[in-house]
Amino acid sequence: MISIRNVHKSFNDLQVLRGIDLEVEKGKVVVIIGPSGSGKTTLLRCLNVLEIPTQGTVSIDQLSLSFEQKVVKKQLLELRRKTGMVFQSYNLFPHKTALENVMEGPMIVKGLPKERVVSLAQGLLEKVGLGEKADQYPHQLSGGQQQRVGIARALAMEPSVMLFDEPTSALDPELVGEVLKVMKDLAQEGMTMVVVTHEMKFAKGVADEVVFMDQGVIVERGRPEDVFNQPKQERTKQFLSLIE
Amino acid sequence: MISIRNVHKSFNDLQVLRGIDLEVEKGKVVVIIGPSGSGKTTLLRCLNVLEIPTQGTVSIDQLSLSFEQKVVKKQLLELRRKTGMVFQSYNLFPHKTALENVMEGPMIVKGLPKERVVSLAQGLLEKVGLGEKADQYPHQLSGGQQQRVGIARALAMEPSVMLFDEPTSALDPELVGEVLKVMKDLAQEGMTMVVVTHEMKFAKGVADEVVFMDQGVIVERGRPEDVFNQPKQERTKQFLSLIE
Amino acid sequence: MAPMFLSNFFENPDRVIRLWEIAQSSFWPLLEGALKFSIPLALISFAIGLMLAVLTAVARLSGLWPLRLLARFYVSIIRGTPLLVQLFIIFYGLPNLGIVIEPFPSAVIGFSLSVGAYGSEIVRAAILSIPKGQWEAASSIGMTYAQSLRRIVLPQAARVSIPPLSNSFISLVKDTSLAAVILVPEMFRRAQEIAAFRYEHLLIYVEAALIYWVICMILSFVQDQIEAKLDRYVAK
Amino acid sequence: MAPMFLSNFFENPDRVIRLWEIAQSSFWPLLEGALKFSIPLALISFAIGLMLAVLTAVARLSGLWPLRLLARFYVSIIRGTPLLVQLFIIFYGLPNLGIVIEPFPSAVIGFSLSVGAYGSEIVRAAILSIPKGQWEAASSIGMTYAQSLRRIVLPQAARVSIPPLSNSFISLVKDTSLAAVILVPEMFRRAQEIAAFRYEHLLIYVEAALIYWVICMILSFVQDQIEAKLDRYVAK
Amino acid sequence: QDTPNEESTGDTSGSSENDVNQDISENGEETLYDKIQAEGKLRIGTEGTYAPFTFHDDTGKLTGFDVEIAEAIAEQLGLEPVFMETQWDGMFAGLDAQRFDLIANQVGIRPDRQEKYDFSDPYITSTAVLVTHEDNQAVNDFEDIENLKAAQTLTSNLTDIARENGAEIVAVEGFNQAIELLVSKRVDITINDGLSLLDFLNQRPETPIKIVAKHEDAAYNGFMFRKGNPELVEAVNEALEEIKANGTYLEISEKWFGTDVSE
Ligand SMILES: Nc1ncnc2c1ncn2[C@@H]1O[C@H](COP(=O)(O)OP(=O)(O)OP(=O)(O)O)[C@@H](O)[C@H]1O
Ligand SMILES: Nc1ncnc2c1ncn2[C@@H]1O[C@H](COP(=O)(O)OP(=O)(O)OP(=O)(O)O)[C@@H](O)[C@H]1O
Ligand SMILES: [Mg+2]
Ligand SMILES: [Mg+2]
Repeated sequence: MISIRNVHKSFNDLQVLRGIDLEVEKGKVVVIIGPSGSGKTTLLRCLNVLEIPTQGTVSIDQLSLSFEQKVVKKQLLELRRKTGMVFQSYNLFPHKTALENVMEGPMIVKGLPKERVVSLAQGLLEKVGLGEKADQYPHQLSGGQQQRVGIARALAMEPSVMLFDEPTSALDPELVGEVLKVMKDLAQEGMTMVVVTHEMKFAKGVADEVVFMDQGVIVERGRPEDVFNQPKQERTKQFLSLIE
Repeated sequence: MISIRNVHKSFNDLQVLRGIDLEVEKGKVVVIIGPSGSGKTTLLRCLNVLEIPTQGTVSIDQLSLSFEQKVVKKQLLELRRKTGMVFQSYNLFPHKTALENVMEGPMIVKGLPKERVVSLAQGLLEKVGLGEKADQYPHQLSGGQQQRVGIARALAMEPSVMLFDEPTSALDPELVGEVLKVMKDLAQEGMTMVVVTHEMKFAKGVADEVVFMDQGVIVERGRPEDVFNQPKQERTKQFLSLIE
Repeated sequence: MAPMFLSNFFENPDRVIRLWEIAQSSFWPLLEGALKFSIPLALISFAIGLMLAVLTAVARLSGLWPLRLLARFYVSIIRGTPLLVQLFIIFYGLPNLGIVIEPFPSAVIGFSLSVGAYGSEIVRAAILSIPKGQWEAASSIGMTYAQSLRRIVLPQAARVSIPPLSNSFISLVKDTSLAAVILVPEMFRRAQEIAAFRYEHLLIYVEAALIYWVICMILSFVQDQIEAKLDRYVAK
Repeated sequence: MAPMFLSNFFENPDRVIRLWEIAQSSFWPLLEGALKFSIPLALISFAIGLMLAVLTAVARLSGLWPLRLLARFYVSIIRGTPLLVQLFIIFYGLPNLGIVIEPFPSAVIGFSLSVGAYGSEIVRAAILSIPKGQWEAASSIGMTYAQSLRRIVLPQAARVSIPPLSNSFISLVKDTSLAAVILVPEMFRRAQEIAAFRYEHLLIYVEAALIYWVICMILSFVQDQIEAKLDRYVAK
Repeated sequence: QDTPNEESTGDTSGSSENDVNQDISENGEETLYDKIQAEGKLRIGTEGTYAPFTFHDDTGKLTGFDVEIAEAIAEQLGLEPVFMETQWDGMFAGLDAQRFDLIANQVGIRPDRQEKYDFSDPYITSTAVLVTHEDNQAVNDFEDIENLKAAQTLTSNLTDIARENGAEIVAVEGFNQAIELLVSKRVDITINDGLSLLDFLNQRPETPIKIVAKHEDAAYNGFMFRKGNPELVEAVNEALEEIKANGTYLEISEKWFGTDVSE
């Protein structure tokens, strides 16, 4: 369903991704872990082509883009619209209410009529447990609430895959749970998800596959119980000991 | 050694601290936990009088300040100089190198001669494992390194007590360890410390006492094994279940 | 040589009375100059200039280097040379090329170009001050560059740029006095006319300055209102 | 009527040659006016004005309301009234009170007050833009308010305020042309003098504008250098 | 208050794509004067801030000696006078840029100006007076001003007189500035137009200045034109003759100065 082949990404001289291959089947949850600077965020950003890979192929559903030659802008947009992204720092639009944040995509990008979008957005806010907060501005919400609005905003575009980049690491510890719960529910509903996170409990409980990245390559991958309990690679062991 | 009696603090109408009593003996480590907004940061800031309590008494060593009446600025400064503060967001001075950050206090506040301060600062940087990084600017250091410079900067003033406000919660997970190690070493050397943190392992391993705060009061306190394993209060139980 | 009051009041009460009369009789003509010319000129030029400013700022940030270069050149020329000379060129220079523009439109052109250049730097800085995450969030829900700019970035940049822009506007109100040189009878020109007849330059200039001051205070007040309104979505 | 070249060169080569001669012969006097008066005036006023600006900004942020009010009033008056009128009052008004100041010092006073007022808003904004954490970190190592300000906040605020301050400086260079009205023989005054004898106002004003432009470009270049230097402690 | 500034509808560009500075083409088809006649409007540049020659009165109306003479001439020519007001430098630039057809602003007829511009016959003779501060006892005549500071506008016969007598020139932009400098004792003297000084002292009798001497040489002021329009100059000269002959001139002269200022 999602397939990345031999993706490379450099910034000037810095090679950040050095040949990544990854398949994610429909309805599966993949968790990516790895030290800071290993390229996790960059990989997610290549998946939704916020960053254009220097080399390689990215396919989602039927649409496949090869980055060996220059790509057409329109195709980029098309690929991007198949993904929904949730950011570490929420990145809500501060000048719009929770409801308007969720409405923005369907209304402006898809051009759906306003009434339909309002009920769609209201529904999504209820789904993430924030039906009451529709008219609040982001600064009036707690971090966990903001992040849940962020999830609703991404869902509003009905993406084929949801990408999460450390969605809970900016949150106060007692707020982490409410966001993870929404993500768990999504996974149970069959959403395809790629999640960068250091929440081990989530990874162990929800992930179908765990991928450990370091220095721009995938060092180890497998079922969560295997990777966490019997890591094969030295680097994986070392990393797991640091974060436990 | 340190003693807080009946400390209240309000911001306009908002009562943030509602009668806090706390004693910390010389060489002991107290860990404060509690949900976001419970007043942990405010308590620390009252201890080093960055925030002036609306009511109550704060004593460190022989110096005791009562906030029933207006206090003299000079006494505030004196009390403050007995404490060293380490911030969640490091707050290094970005226009000064690591060494200069550490030198600033002894040189400007204490007025010590430059040569002596250089060697003092260099020694402290070595103590936190950053002897090599003396001439780097903060933006050239990782988060963990910045936080260690922050600790060295506070130590340079030779405080009677060190205050830590979530010193690792802005750090990438694999960098948390290096900061906790420096703090553990300090505790072993007999430094008096008050630490707000959610790092359970640190609390369990290092703390002499754990204090659980909620809504501006101390709900429960005791030895770490007691508070974590057999909390007496319902609120404590609930909070511990959220962050585990 | 006006504020003789201080030293001369007791020696020369007649003169003080005369000055007071002059100040009174010149008040309405000055105010009329302000209301009919200075303020409309400032308002119109600012509105046009602001559009120019946004266009120029976007051009400066665009990926096309000829556009960037053009915008840069425009800003450099306008900011690098005195407004008075620019007005001179538009009004007295362009006719040499067969382009003859009336005084008021000439002034509008000159002031708009000026606001456009100075304003573009303000708008550009404001756009750059919006966190990259906002662009990314907009892109991530599928918005194009233009959509992100219009719906997400510019509205936030507007809030940031109000204080410096209102500075520019206040400067503009005072700069309209330069329009006298190209035959626009704005307030300062009126002051000169009255002063020439009454021979009380300082008195009348001070009076004009006070009127400018009141206008600027009103503008500052309006600015505060707008800021407060836009602050509704920002934490206190 | 200068840029006749375009339409008239073939019809009227004599006139073009005459214009060229005038342009040449006026270049040195203009440059002299710039080097001996405009630029020194701008530099001295800016230096003094900057000190005033910092003092005023600190006063605006101080806990003492009379100080705040005074600073506010000063800024409001200076920003609310035209610089020309201010110069007029200093030079032609103060003698009524027995205070007679020479042209150049009068100009320095006028421009410094102006830089001080506009600059104070810039410096104030820059100080406010420094994160509260910096103040707290400084306090936490025992620094007093004054020490925190001098050692920690102002150095960082300096970096933030360079772009807007250099804008002010560039404006100041052009505004020195107003000193003509109080007899300072700066560049624009020279241009007027030459034009008055040669009757080629547009030509000579354009020439003066080009010199201003070159000066401003040099200043912008210097600004870039300073910014780059101060950026050494900021992430790229 | 209705200074007819905005009425300058004369778009001269229509007939002159190429020959910008010359109002007659080589073939001598249509002269500036023809054009003026066709439009019926005479566009006159003036400062509007130089009493009593060209200034705004209590009601805000543009008036003064030069203004009324120009009006009388326009009437004589069957044209509607359109006054356009600007500063001294703008006046010259405006004439060059064909925004006006002539300037009526007490412009002295001087050889250096005649190199670039044409003048009408003089319509006023002005006399120079030497003015000092009341307290000044040292200056009694033109020979006393050597090495003294004289406030003078940049180009005028008055400045020449000051210079010839060895004064140090402090250049000012106008009459009023010269008086201000004199009163604040920043300069020692000014040599200025006798008529405007009389008007000033009439308005501000308490001003601490005094006239100490009159210059015997008279200076002539005329209307100023772009070069190359002999027909217009000729027509204005004829009209000037005419209003002198029919008494209009004398009437205006006496209204403003109580005497005939043509000689
Ligand atoms: N736009 C960019 N320009 C230059 N270098 C970049 C850019 N984005 C990322 N990098 C570099 O690429 C490397 C990988 O960054 P990336 O953000 O993908 O790491 P990460 O695994 O997400 O780390 P973290 O856990 O800290 O978020 C880092 O060295 C980073 O400095
Ligand atoms: N300067 C201030 N002005 C007004 N209210 C404040 C101020 N500082 C703190 N508060 C309020 O006081 C309450 C307690 O804040 P405090 O920062 O002490 O909580 P905390 O326990 O440190 O929380 P966290 O875990 O999020 O850091 C919060 O409701 C906060 O909004
Ligand atoms: Mg990342
Ligand atoms: Mg806190």
